Parts: sequence; structure tokens; C-alpha cells
Amino acid sequence: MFYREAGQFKASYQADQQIFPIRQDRVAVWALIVFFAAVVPVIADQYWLKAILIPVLIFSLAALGLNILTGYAGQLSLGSAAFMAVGAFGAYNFMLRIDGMPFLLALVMGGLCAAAVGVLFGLPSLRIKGFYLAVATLAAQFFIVWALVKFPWFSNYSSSGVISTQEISILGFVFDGPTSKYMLTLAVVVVLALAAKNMVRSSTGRAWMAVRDMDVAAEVIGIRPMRTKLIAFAVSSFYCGVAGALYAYTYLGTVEPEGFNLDLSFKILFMIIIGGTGSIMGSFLGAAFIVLLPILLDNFVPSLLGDLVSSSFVSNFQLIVFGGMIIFFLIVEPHGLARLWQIGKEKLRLWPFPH
Amino acid sequence: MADSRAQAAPGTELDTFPRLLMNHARVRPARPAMREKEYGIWQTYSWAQVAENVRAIACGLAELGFKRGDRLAVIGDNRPRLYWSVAACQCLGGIPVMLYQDAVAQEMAYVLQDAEIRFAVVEDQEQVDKMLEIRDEVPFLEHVIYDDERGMRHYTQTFIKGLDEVQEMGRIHDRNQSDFLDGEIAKGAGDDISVMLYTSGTTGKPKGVCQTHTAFISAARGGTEFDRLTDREDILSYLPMAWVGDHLFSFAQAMVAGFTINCPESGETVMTDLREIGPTYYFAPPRVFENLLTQVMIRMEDASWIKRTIFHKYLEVARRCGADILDGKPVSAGDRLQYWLGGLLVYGPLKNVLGMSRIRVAYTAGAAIGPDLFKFYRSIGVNLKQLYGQTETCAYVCLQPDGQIKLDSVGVPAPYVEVKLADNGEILVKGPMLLKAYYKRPDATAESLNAEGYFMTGDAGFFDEDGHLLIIDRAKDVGKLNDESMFAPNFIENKIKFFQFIKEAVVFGNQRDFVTAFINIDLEAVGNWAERKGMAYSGYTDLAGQDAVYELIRDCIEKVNADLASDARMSGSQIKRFLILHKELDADDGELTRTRKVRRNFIADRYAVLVDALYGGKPSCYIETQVKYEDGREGKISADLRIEDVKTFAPQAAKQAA
Amino acid sequence: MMTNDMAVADAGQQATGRRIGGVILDLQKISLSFGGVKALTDISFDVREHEIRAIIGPNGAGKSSMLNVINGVYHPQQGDIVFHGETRHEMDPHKAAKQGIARTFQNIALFKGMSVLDNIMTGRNLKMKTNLLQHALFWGAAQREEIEHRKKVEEVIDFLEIQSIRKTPVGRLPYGLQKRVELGRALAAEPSMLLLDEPMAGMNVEEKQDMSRFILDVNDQFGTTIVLIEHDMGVVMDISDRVVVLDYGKKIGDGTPEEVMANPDVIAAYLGTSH
Amino acid sequence: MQFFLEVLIGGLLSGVLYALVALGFVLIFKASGVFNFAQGAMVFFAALTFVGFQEVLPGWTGLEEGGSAVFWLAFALALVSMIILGILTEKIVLRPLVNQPHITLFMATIGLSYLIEGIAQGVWGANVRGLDLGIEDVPVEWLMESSNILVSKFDLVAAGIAGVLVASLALLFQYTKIGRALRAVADDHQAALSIGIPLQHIWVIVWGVAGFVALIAGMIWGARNGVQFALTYTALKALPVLILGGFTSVPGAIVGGLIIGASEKLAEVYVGPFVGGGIESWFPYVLALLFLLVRPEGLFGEKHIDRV
Repeated sequence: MFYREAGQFKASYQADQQIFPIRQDRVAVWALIVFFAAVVPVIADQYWLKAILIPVLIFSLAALGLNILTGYAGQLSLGSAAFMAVGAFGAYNFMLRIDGMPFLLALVMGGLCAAAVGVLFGLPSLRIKGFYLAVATLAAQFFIVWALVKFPWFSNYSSSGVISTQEISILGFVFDGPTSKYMLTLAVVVVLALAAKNMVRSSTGRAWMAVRDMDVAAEVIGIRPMRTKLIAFAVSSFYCGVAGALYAYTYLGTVEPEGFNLDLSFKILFMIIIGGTGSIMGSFLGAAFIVLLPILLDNFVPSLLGDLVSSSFVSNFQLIVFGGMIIFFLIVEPHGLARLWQIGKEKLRLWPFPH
Repeated sequence: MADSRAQAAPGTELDTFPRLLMNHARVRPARPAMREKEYGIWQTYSWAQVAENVRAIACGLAELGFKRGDRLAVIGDNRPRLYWSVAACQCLGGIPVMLYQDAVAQEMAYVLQDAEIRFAVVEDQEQVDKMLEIRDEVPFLEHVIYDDERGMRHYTQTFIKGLDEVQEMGRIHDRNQSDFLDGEIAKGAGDDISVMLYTSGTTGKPKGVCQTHTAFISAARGGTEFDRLTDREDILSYLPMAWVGDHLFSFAQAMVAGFTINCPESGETVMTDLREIGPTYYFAPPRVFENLLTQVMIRMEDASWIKRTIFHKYLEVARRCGADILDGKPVSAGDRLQYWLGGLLVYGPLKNVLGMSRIRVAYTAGAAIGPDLFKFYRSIGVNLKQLYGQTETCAYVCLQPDGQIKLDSVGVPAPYVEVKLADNGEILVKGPMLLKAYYKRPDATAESLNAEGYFMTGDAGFFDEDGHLLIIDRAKDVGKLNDESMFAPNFIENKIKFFQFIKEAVVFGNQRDFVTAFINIDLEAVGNWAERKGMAYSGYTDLAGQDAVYELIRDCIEKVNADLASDARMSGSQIKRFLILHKELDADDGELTRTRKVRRNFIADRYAVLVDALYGGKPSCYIETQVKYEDGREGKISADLRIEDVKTFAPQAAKQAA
Repeated sequence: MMTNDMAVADAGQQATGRRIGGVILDLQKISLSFGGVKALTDISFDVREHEIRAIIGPNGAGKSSMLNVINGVYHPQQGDIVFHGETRHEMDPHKAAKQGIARTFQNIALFKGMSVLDNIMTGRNLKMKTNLLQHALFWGAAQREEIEHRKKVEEVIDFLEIQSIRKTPVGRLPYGLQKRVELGRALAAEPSMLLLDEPMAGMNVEEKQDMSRFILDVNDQFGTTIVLIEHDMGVVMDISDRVVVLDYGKKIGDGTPEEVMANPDVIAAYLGTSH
Repeated sequence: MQFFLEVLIGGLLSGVLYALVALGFVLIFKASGVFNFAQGAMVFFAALTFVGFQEVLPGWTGLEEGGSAVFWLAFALALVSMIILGILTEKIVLRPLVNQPHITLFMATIGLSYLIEGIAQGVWGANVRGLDLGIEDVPVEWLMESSNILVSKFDLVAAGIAGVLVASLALLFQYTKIGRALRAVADDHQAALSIGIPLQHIWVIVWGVAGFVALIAGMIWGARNGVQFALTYTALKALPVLILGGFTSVPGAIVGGLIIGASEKLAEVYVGPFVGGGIESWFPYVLALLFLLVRPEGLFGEKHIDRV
């Protein structure tokens, strides 16, 4: 309805290969970025920033990471949280042990640690596929959390592995309030999302999707499945690692290895299922959905039903809703909210026609 | 804008197309002159690039021995390099002759012989093969130059060359004799023949219409001034190059105004390409607009009821006030608000999907356009207008001015054109855009131009009180019924064809007691209608014979009768009997011209038994017809056709029925 | 245009078009079995440069297995493969691709989640040199490379006349077009040898004609050596230079189409089976 | 040596239980190609339902609390609940997803496990409950006396029950008509359909049997550790067993269970102390993973050839 594509022709391949080839989309995306970068910090209160926006952004990044692996490269992982943990503890140790370590570099190093571990646990994908591989990633999940607890060096010998993050300071500016932390998180997430989009639209991304869709054919046209999968593991884990570091530094401030448990991994998996596998935007939609749903349930179910329900009912209700949503989406719309968005957009582009 | 004004100054030296082209290359070298969708993007050629390429082709042709006054055949789809070849030919003082690219080899042979073609620039292997097929009949054909190399590697004949090669030769030639081409261009004069366009001719062999540079430049300049076209316009070139309209819009006007022409990727992507380009200036024959509207309506059938409701509600609003708003007439604020909302919800998106968002001026011509159809586009804000003209007048006689659109007229005489009516109602025109002569046909030239230098259009019409011209019919087709009342077959046929279910109609009545009609149903529209009703059918012939379809068509014809009854001059022409033909009228069978006009006399001869049955009062008639399929095979279609009577209205009863 | 860019290594070949050269692929006594079931037994045949070589035979004759041996998807238990003068016991798919062998599959093996354009772009992956970091930035070299390869791919699209579907997801295309896209993906790799596994299976007459024309054009314009499996004997007779006939994993005939059709073993095999 | 034997026997006994849970996976995988991650949730659901009925039945019926009548009635009701759960799962989750990639089905069962856990706790509450099967958790006397090895009577009995169950299921699978039908389905759905076996029936039977297995496993584990949310983790214990044994093999599940049970305990006792302990959580996985690299199809799995 709002699209006016007539006359938006492409006279060069650069123009044709833009991320948002339609002018109206570009305008909308810029408007969105400006809104979240300039308007939100002014109007949002502490609660919104701390409890909603920052976690949504961080989980979007983690979901993005998993989506690269699962949605694009077709390798299911149940260990995302563990890779987040590696990123968090990696960044923490770089900050701790190297004097004058710049925060952003520590973030990258944390991500790289996660990437390295990710490659290690991705090695079985050489031989195994599907849920065999998923089970292999469970090994990563359990092993990493165990290792972080059992080797106190990682947490600088604090009790049961709990770490408290250092102050974030970039070029002398200290990020201590929720607003500045939000801005930092937003910047990192936007940059990495852009990089992810660039990867998936280049030959790397095509190789991922080729291996996902038909690995024998991919191999025959000269794509090395092994290398491609390991790159996917590395990139995916890097994203999860950076997300984990942000989780520790800009969201919670204090984390313990057990916080990165299997439940968190499942949560991230749910984000991409509900948001949409194989879609960058789906990662954001899914993260927002999964973060916001419990808040909505917590706030609205009791107020709707009053004293009739106990708090345990609400938490069980959450489980039911999550489980139900997953099944619902897998059955009805396996490509998740992103596909629904896509369909809606197509409808708008074709409006008033139905097809 | 400023530039086009400058060119329009009288007495300027820009009196030939080559000079116009070189001027654009100087004045706006970097502006896009042409775009072609190729390899997935719109490959763009600036005026400077076009000029350079045209130079190369021209010099290459010269190197091959092309001389002043030689004719160059150009055959193919709308490809930049074919337009360049036309321009290159003009640079050398030659005469380009464009042929309809879908014609079979034998049809081409006549034109090639008539124009004594020595050089042909053709699009691809398919056209080269046609040239080879008729080579013996056109021994003077010396060079065949192809644009697309695909499949050409095994053609070893020395007279076949690639345009690349010719251009390369030309570039060397141009380097060695850099003043050669400028000299050739300087030799040109406005009064030289710039192009020869063959009229498709409803009767007899095609004739080559010779038009001078001055004629086409005047027509183009008049048109650009009339509609204030600038060098920022975009036009989609998709109609055959051999057709006068394409030459005027895509070549002459672009050369005069300096705007951009856009060539679609292929025939099947025209609609997508139209949508991508979103032209600001657009031409299409009525059937294109009609097909678009039919598709719009069919696609809307599947929409949810909410959408349909919104759609129809706002179309109603548009019908009420859209055209008036477009014409700048006073409209109430409430209607304006509603129309604005409609623009947001319906017209805007609709125009967007149709690729018409940016249209400033759109023209239609070539056949009469249905009033509902015409109104529809105007009401949603597409500035669709009609024009009137012939090949002999550079498709330029009358134009509808902005803000003064009448549905049944073709507008006022265009700038520089003088129009008057003969005693028998025939339209006579005079002006710089008139043909110089028919090629090698002084007899025909003399026949078409009268003593005072007026061109006799062969159309009958009259001026209304505002000076707008109305066309009734071909002057020679206008006949009389036995009761001496006027019989204007085209006029009636057009009224019938305005119904979306009817694709073609042929009426008979001259020297008869009453009027009868052959109908071709529109397979897509009727097919859809039948599907919605749950009717099964196996093809055109089967569908056309069904009772329900007959009923549907009879309703349409009754409406036409009611309409005719309301006009005193026409009430005698109401249709009494009709039948639905068992096959679609087809140009390949000679029933239509290449421009899809019905050849009434041919059809009357071919289906004489049916005509007799219509007048003989028979309830049905058996017919068997030879047909030619697309792949050249021949076959037979036979059917037992029903003939039905239609209600007619007494002139005074018309009001109640309508 | 296409001719210049798509030409294979041998530049001398393209100017004069098709000229059958020496043996470039020689399969010697190939035997292949799956868990004791013999798929191919002691098969030898060769393929000459620039020729169109057909493999025919009843269903289950081992034709697809043969192609899979040639480009290394299957590893034969016995026999040698001599490719470009180099003898080895088995091929490796990646190496085969690098050495200019491309192929299509019997049951279309397109990447369902990707557009036609992206599918064909994957055919260029081997030739792309930029790395992951450059891709992440999509700037400079990576973008230039992407565009350069897009141009090649557009030439393939143009060659196969599939412009109107370039951005359509392949899953939505009818069967015949999918086959064409798969051929496009193989062509994008500018192969010197093309293995086609039943390129015309399930097509109507018109589609078969188109596909035959494309295969001949590929062979003709780019000098590509073609090994194809085909059921339609008419097509095989029309387009192939030499034919090898397999039946129950054994070679029963080899020669020009005419020779093969006159071979009594071949006639027996074809009459004895229905397919 | 004596200590080693104690650990080994303890490990093998818990291994039998792993095998029991793994058997539930194998059954469902063989019949419907679904890797049922919700098996753990089913164990939890079953145990909780059993305990729940035990609690409420006396109030409803006036039967004696803790009596055998209540026990058996609760058992029957829990079994019926499991069968209903199985049927619903088949109808609501699996049937719409038929012909989807395995990985999609797998993810759906993760969702299913959340759903089942939520429902179980929503209905019966989230409190930890005890479950008394009437078997004492005391060392078996004759063993202690004869060889001085400490083996719990409870473990032995539980293992016995599980062993009997595993064995009878294996036999059922091998020798009855239903078993043959199941195998046919596992090999080829189309073929199974063509020989006239109603696929839906088979799926329902299989889910019913899987529910029964879950109930037994839940009761035994619940009696040992209390009926609580942690029962869902039994699924996580069974996964490495499956990888080791192969997804499609009944004997594989048994042998795999025993290997995992024994090696896990041995590793915990002999390797654990050197790395800080607690390696039970990941050791079976790493073991299974290493094994996978050597033999991707598992101990008893069938080698799969990629047809191109």
C-alpha cells in the first residue's frame, strides 16, 4: 500500500544488490535506526532500557549467531548459551589480565575465543548430521559450563565461578548508566547485524545455504562442506560470544557459568524458530518476542484473572505458551514471524491485489 | 526545459535527426538517452555514447558501401542498436525501412523488393534465417548485419556480418577519416526523406510512406510543445519499430526533446519492465489498456471482501470526481478529501502495480477506446488522452489538450496542422507532417493528396461545438441500410467491443435490411466468468458455443442496441441477429491486419455462408474453416454455429430501457 | 559477449567451434559395489575432448553411478580413472570441480531456499577469492568481485533465456525450468566437462527441444565436453557423437549411435526390459 | 577390586534405567522417525500423574491411603493418561508435521517437552513429592555377606523390573505381528502403507508403549530421587546412550545404556577427582561423541548410503 516501486529501476549491479533495494524500505530502516538511536534514549525510562531493550538487543545478537549456524548453514546447535559463556568469560579475562585492554577489543577477543571453541565443537559435523550433531553440541553445552565452574582461573578464583564485570570505558568515556550501555549495545548489534547480512548475501552465505539445502550438490560444484560448516560454526559462535560478553557487561554486570545453561540455549533456539530461521530480521523479531512474552504474561495474566492464579501457575503457563508457540510455528509457519512479515510486505507491495 | 525551448527556435539548423543527435551529444552528453534491460539491470547509454555508437555504425555501413539514398532494412524488437542503426542510416543520408519483426519471410520479401533493400540490420538468428530464406527473391540484398551473436557462429556466408564487426570497421574508418561523417551529416537537408514506413494496408499491397526529416521533426516538436515534454521524460519502447507511433514517440520525440527511451528485456517481461521503469510518458493501443483493466478486475475477484469493498467504494469516488480533479475542474472539498484517501488506499497502489505512478501524459490511438475504459484510467489520475493520425501524417493530426478531454472526440488539431472536412464528411489535413510521397507509387500519392495539397484521410467525422474532432468511421465503410439510414460499421463494432467479454466484432448491414454481427468472445474474460460459474469448457470453440455464453453476449448486444436507439442517426443500425464465431479471428489467417484491425470484406467472403445464414433467418449454420497454427501447421476447425435474435428498441423506448 | 568470456581454457578451440579432440577422460575397468551389491562391473570407456558422449541403458543399469564415479561422489573399489593424463584410483568431488567437471543430477539438486540467481551464483563460488572478513564488510574487493561474477551469471541467464525468473525462489518453478536452472548452475562454473544426468527426464516435447538446443549450443559455443545420460533414444541419436550402453552394471555396447542401435546385445537389452 | 566392582555394578544398574528411557526414544524413532526430545518430559509427567492420583484418590473414592488398591488404580489412571497424551501428541503435533525434515520434528518435540512440563506442573503443582514403591534402599545382605560388595536392594529390584521390561519389549518387537509392522514402518512408510498397515494405529500404539515405558521409568526414578522437575533430565541421560547404540536399534539401546551407566560411574570415581568432579554431566556426551567420530551410525545402527 505504501510502496511506490514504479520508477525504482536499477541501472547498476551495486544498486541491484543493495540490502534494501526498495526506497521505501530504506527510508523505514533509517527511520527505525534513528528512532532507536536518538529518540528511545530520550523517552525510555530505566526499566525499559535495562529490562527490555538491552536484553532484546543482546538476545537478538545471540539469535543472529544461532541463525547463521542453524538457519543459514542448516546445522542445529543446542549449545548457544555455552558459547555465550565463553564470550563472557573470555572478555572478562582479557579485561582482567591485560592492562589497558580496550573494551571493544576485549569484546572481539571474547567473540574470537567463542569462535575457537565453536570450531572445536563443530568438528564432529565432519562426520555427523542432523540431531546427531545437535547432541554433539549438547556436549559443548555441558562441558563448557562444567569447565567454567570447575576451573576457578576463569572466574579469577571467585566462589562458584561468579564474575563481576569491570567498568566499561571507551576513549575515556565511561559507560555506567543504562542509557549509555543501551547505546553501546545498540551500536555493536547494528554493526554486527549489518556484517551478518553482508556475509549471507555474499559467496560465504551462498555456500552456507548450499550446504544446508543439498550438501552433495554443494560439494559437486566445488563448495567444501567441511570448511563451510566450520566457518559457520566460527561465525555463529563469535556472534554468540559477543552477545555473551554484552550479556555480562551491559546487561547483568554479574554472571555465573550456571546462568548460561541449557534453558538459555533452548530460549535462543526458540527465538529463531519463532522469529524465523534463515532471516536476520527474524532473529530480532524472535528475540523481542521471547523477551517480551514473559513480561506480558507476568503483567497481564494476574491482572486479568486477579487472585485466582498463583505465581507458579504463571510460570507454568509460560512453559505451556512457549511450548505451544513452538509447535504452532513449526506447523503453521516454519519460517516464523519473519515470513509473516514478508507475507505482509508482499501484500502491501501488491495492494490492492491479493496476489 | 530550457534546452528544448532553444531547439524549438525557428530557423535553427537542427532540421535533421543526425544533427539533433549530435546536438544532444554536445548539450547533454551525460544524460541517459537509452536504457535497455539486459543482464538483469538497466544498461544505460548516454547521449554521448549513443552518438559515438551511431557514428561507428554509420562509418561501418559506409565502409561496406552504403550510399546516400540507399534504403536500410531494420528488423527486430526494440533494441538500442537497432534504433542506432536507424540513426546511423540517416547520418549517411540513407532511408531506414523498419519491418514488422513477427512477419513471416514471405511477407518481408515484398517490402524488401519494393524498397530495393541492399542492406539489412536484423536482430538475431531468427531474422537472419528469414533473410536467407528469401535471398533468391531479393538478389540485390548485399549485406545482412545482425545484432545478437547467439547461434551465429556457423553462418559462414560472407555477406552476413555482426554489428560488432561493422562497428569496429566503422571506428577505424572514423579514426582515419574523422571528418567524413560530419561531412555526410552536413549534406543532409530537412527536406530529405528520413524514413519509409510501410502502411499495413487493409486492402492491397503495403505502400512505403516517405516522410522527411522536417515532417517527423515538426510532428515531434508539435507534440512535445503541446504536452510540455522535457528531457527528463522516460518512455518504454515496446511497440513494433515499424509502426509509425513507435517511430514518433521512441525516435522522433526522443530526438527532439532529448528524453530517455527504455527497451524492455524481452516480450514476456514487458509488464515487469514497465513497472520498474515507471514511465512518465506512455503510449499504448486501447487493447493494452483494456487487457490491463481486465486483469485488474480479475485479480480483484480473488481479493478479500474488505479489499473489494474498499476498492469498489473508492473507484466509485473516482468515477464521481476523479476525472474532474485531473481536469482541474471545481470539486467539493468533501469529494477531494475522499479522493485523496482513495489515492492513498486504491489509486496510488494500483497505479504503482500497473507501473503508472509517474505518468504525466499517456496516449492511446489506433482504435477507438471504450468510454468506461478511458474514464477508468482518467478517474484514477492517469492523464490518458487520445490522439488521431496516420502513417501518412506521422501519427499526428489531432491531440486532446490537458483539461479538455471528451470521451468521444480525438481532440483539437495539433500545432501546425490544418484540418477541414470534405462535403461527404471525409477529414482532410494539411501541414508539415504530411508524407512526401508513397514510394514508387505516384498514382497512390496523387490519389491521396487533393489539388489543394490536403491529405485525404479516408475517415469520416465532424467537429463539435468546441472544435473537437469526432471520428465516426472509415469514409468508404460508411454505407447505407436499405431504408437509406446511415450504417457506420466501425462505430457499431467499437461499441460492441467495449464490453470486456467481447474481443472482436464484425457487423454487416450495407445494402441490407438490417444489421447483423459476428462476435469473438474474449477467452480470458469469458473463461474466468465461466470458471466462477462452475462451467466446464475445453477450449475456445466449446466455450463460444455454450448457451450461457450466448445469453451473456446477447445481453451485451441488447445494451448496445439500447445505446444506438438513443441516437436518431444510428437507431436504424440496431443489431437484429448475431452469432459467435467458432474461432478467434487471426492475423495469420488474414482475418485481421497486423495491427489487429478486422478485414471486414475478407471476412464476409470467407464466411459467406454464415452471412447468408444470418440474413436467411436460419437458426444455425454448419461451418468448417482452415486454420494456420503458430508453428506453421494447418488444420481444420468445424462447428455448428447457432444464430440468435436480439431485442431491438424503438427510438422512443430507448430511455426506459437504458 | 558470452563467447569471449565463457570460453574454456583452450582458446584455439573457440574460433573454429567444435572439433573433437583426443581422449581426455579414460575409465579403466571400473567396478563399484555397495555393501556387496555390484553396481558397476569392470567398465571401461573413454571420452574425447569436445564430444557429446551419451550413456544409455535400462533403469538400474548403473548409469548414474557411472557419473558419480567420474566426479568422485562414489569411489570405485577397482579400476583407474585417467583424467587429463593423470591416473588415479578415485576422484574427489571438490578436486573434480576444480579441474572443470560440473554436473547436474537426475532428481534436481537445486538449493531450494535460494533464488535462481543465487543458485547460479553458487556455481561461481570456486572462482571467488575474497574472504570472510571482506564479505562482512561487503566493500571494495568483495563487492567488485560479486559484481564481476554477477555479470558472468547474467550471461548464463541470458544464454538459457531465464531472465524473467531470475529472482524467483527455485522451489516455485515448474520442473522443466528447474532443470534449466540446474544446467545454468553447472555452466556458471565454466566447466570443460559437463555431466548431465537425464537432463530431459519428465519434460514435454517442447522443453526437450529447448534443452537439446541448449546442450548443443553449450557444446558448440564453449567447446564443452558433455557426458549425458538420457532415456529418450530420439534425443540421444540426435545429439550424441558416441554412445556407451550399460545393462546390469556391465557395458554391452559402445560406438556411434548407429553402431549401437545395430548392436544385437543392445537390442536384446532394450527389448527385454520395459521402462 | 571390590570397590571397582561396587562402582561397576552400580553403574550397570543405573545403566539399565538409561536403557529403559532410551528404549522409549528408539520405539518412537523407529516407528515415526521422530527424535522425541519430550521423552524426559513424559517421564516426569508420568511420575507426577501417578503420584498425583495417589494423593487425590483416597479423597475421591474413600479408599485407604497408601493401599495397594490406590496404587494400582493410580497406576492404571496414569497409564491411561500417558496413552491419551500419546494420542494427542500424535494427532496434534506429529501428523501436521509429517514429511517435514527430521530436524523440524526434533525441534517440535523440544517445544512439546515444554508444553508437557507446563501442563504437568499446572495440574499437579510443582512441589517435590516422595514416591514409595515399598522397596527398601538397603544393601543386599547376601551379597554383602558373601563378597562384601554394597549393592542397594532397591537398585537391584528396579534394574530387575527394567530388565524384564526391556527384554519383553525387545521380544515383542522381534516376534509379534505388531513388532513386524513396526519394523516395516521404520523401513519404509510407503511400503508399510502398501501392505495395509494403518500407520496411525501403529503410531498410537508406539506412543502408548512409550508412555508406559516412561511411566515405569518415572516411578523408579521418582522413588529413588523424588518426583520433581529434574526427572525431565533423564532424557539428557538417554541421548548419549542412543548415539552410542544407534537410534534404531533395541539391542543398541540396552548395550549403550549399560556402557554409559558403567563408564559414567567409573569415570566419576576414577577420573573425576583429578579434574574437580562433576564430570557425570558431560562425560557420556564426550564418550558418545568420540565414538561417533569412529562409527557415525552407532554400535548397532545401519550404515546409510547417500544415494545421489
